[in-house]
Amino acid sequence: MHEWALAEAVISTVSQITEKEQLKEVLEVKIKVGELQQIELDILEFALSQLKTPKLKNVKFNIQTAKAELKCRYCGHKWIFRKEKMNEEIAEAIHFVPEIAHAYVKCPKCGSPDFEILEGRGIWLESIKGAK
Amino acid sequence: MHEWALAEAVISTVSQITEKEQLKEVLEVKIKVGELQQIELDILEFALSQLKTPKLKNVKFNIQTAKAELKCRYCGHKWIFRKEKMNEEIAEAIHFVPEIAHAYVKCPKCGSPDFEILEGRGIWLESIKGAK
Amino acid sequence: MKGVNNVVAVSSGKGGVGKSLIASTLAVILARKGYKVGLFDLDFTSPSTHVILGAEGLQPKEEKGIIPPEVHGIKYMSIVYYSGEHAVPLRGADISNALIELFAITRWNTLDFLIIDMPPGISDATLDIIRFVKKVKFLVVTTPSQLAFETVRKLLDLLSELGINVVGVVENMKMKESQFIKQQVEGRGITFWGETPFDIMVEEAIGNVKKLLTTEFGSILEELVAKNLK
Amino acid sequence: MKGVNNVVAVSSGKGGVGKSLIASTLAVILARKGYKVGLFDLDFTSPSTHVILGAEGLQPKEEKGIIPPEVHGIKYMSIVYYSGEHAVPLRGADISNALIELFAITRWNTLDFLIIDMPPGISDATLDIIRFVKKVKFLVVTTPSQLAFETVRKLLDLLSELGINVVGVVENMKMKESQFIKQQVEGRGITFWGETPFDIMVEEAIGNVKKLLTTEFGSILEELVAKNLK
Ligand SMILES: Nc1ncnc2c1ncn2[C@@H]1O[C@H](COP(=O)(O)OP(=O)(O)O)[C@@H](O)[C@H]1O
Ligand SMILES: Nc1ncnc2c1ncn2[C@@H]1O[C@H](COP(=O)(O)OP(=O)(O)O)[C@@H](O)[C@H]1O
Ligand SMILES: [Mg+2]
Ligand SMILES: [Mg+2]
Ligand SMILES: [Mg+2]
Ligand SMILES: [Mg+2]
Ligand code: NI
Ligand code: NI
Ligand SMILES: [Zn+2]
Ligand SMILES: [Zn+2]
Repeated sequence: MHEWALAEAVISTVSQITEKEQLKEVLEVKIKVGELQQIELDILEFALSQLKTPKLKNVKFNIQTAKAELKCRYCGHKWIFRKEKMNEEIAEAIHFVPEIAHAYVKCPKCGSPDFEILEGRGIWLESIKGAK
Repeated sequence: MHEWALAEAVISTVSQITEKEQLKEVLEVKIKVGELQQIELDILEFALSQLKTPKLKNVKFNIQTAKAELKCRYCGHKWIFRKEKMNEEIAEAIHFVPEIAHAYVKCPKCGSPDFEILEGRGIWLESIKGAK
Repeated sequence: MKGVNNVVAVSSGKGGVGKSLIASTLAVILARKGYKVGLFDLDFTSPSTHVILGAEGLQPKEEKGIIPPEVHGIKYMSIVYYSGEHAVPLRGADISNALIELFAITRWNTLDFLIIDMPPGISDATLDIIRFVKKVKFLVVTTPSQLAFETVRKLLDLLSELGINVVGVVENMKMKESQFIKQQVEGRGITFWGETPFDIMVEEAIGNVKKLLTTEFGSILEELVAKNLK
Repeated sequence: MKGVNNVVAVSSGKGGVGKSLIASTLAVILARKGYKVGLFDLDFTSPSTHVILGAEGLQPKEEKGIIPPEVHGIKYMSIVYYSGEHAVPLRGADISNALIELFAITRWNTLDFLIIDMPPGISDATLDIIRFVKKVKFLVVTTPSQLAFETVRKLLDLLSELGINVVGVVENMKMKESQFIKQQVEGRGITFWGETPFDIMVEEAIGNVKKLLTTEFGSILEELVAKNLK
């Protein structure tokens, strides 16, 4: 349920940008959610709707998911992280701190924990549309 | 004069690529040299010419320089590194280990040593042209 | 972090000088004085505070974020809740991302003091704490050894140069009379908190906080806190 | 690195256990036995070996690369040649880049042993040594303390899992009889090199290599080397 905290972080970033760009109103916010962290989309969406500020009253939240692509620094192999292979406790740990993956996930080709998360780590803002 | 060691590293990388791509001959190697490290271009060029392997006998080394652009992680300010502002000993240290810049260079706006080297750190291979 | 009044990063640059021991004991001492205290172990690749506190079987609650469990009257957060018995090999960029994530999701609510146990080295965690926690104050730990002070000196000079608040320096594992560290610290215009002794009883008190407070180390640290931290 | 026969990374995960002291003393001991030895201080943000060796006023020569200066019969490389008295705050990615640069430009020529003094933490330097130096062997240092072994245990398990050669474990700063570390190490099928004592004479011998070798610590390490490293 820490999706609320993540939603708060998104709203706070949107507010900062709104101020910096001097927007009167925000119309659309595109959010990407990486599969590594397995964020619950309906809770996230609900939290976002509850946390709307006045400038966000007509906003459309456009949430997309991105596959978690990992790349081994040791052997160069690239692969897609699949949560189905994880036990529940580990999946939960990665849910809170995606970097914890380095304690449990190994390169399927060479066994190294020294991989890079190319895309799909957590939650990030893709774009904002607004009116000045 | 450690330009020789740098040239060796370039030649060794080129050889690896040549093998991987199964090239019969390498025709052009584009090298970028970042201004942070202040590599001496004529020595580098001489070293490269001396270290040519048979597959490199007709190669043209195309060496370009790139300004060293730094970006402060603390305040976001971007600036171009200028060696004229450094005393000789410090410039020499950065010449050998570009990261040593973090011991001596500070963000001109906020004074932080926590900056990123966006481009122009050392020496890197831009591209290779060859014949199969 | 809005409700958090004081953030104290227990730091050194050097490893093994007693940062984790002092951070943990300091947190417990402040909690016993009646302050609301949090302890955050930021040494992600070699966390120790859970061993010192004997904090086992704890799990944070989820409630619109993460609520740190209470142990010995302090709100306590560590990556071991998630990594357990496993090594967590993290590159600097991962340490930075994990730090940002944990700061974003942890709900400390109101605290008088948030004590941060810093990793050794002058690297991502230190730079990020400086970057994100504008009100941070450093409590710097050294030992009498030249080897420790070689790095501590550099850290102190860097922090002064950056204009960051250093609340004081503790000289830990003191074994024999000497003024060298005190003079070096005060010569830089920084408060020398004092000395905590090398105390063989500490090792037996690891995991037992009550015992730790009754060691010579514990009681002297308590005096230093009473004298220096207001 | 082609002419380098053995690469030994003195590592721990934990700080302050004596990695730098053991790496430096080990290098000197091997050089005195007639081996060609290099010592590379990879603890970029808190280097210590130059203080232990009393290596002052040295500068590497440039000759189609960097030739490490000789001190006490060993070829010695450290970032302090370039950073001097200054703190070097480096993020992990910078540590990684500096490490690659220094490996590329340093000319060790032929060596029987290259000893690497590793930083604490299980982070960029450790991962890069594993990545780039395929023939590396780890000599792991711990103290008798639960706090040190908490991290060392995780490092040993990680290294086994990765199939990396651990030449042995040294239990440093031993103060009283106990078998715990020995049992833990041997239970993992790893060679327990033995114990080096906590020795108050060490501090006075910092910077004076001859004196260091005559301390109890120095002579016992010499025995351990003779027994274990062939
Ligand atoms: N005052 C002291 N007396 C005796 N042992 C101590 C003292 N302070 C720390 N230690 C011991 O020294 C080691 C390092 O302490 P630790 O708090 O883990 O340091 P750091 O966090 O700086 O790495 C531990 O084994 C700890 O029990
Ligand atoms: N066997 C020993 N006896 C006494 N002091 C020691 C011993 N080993 C290390 N020390 C001291 O402990 C401190 C940490 O040693 P150091 O080699 O810097 O550890 P690390 O490199 O693991 O951080 C130093 O002050 C050093 O002088
Ligand atoms: Mg610690
Ligand atoms: Mg800790
Ligand atoms: Mg060391
Ligand atoms: Mg060192
Ligand atoms: Ni959640
Ligand atoms: Ni040069
Ligand atoms: Zn791999
Ligand atoms: Zn800045």
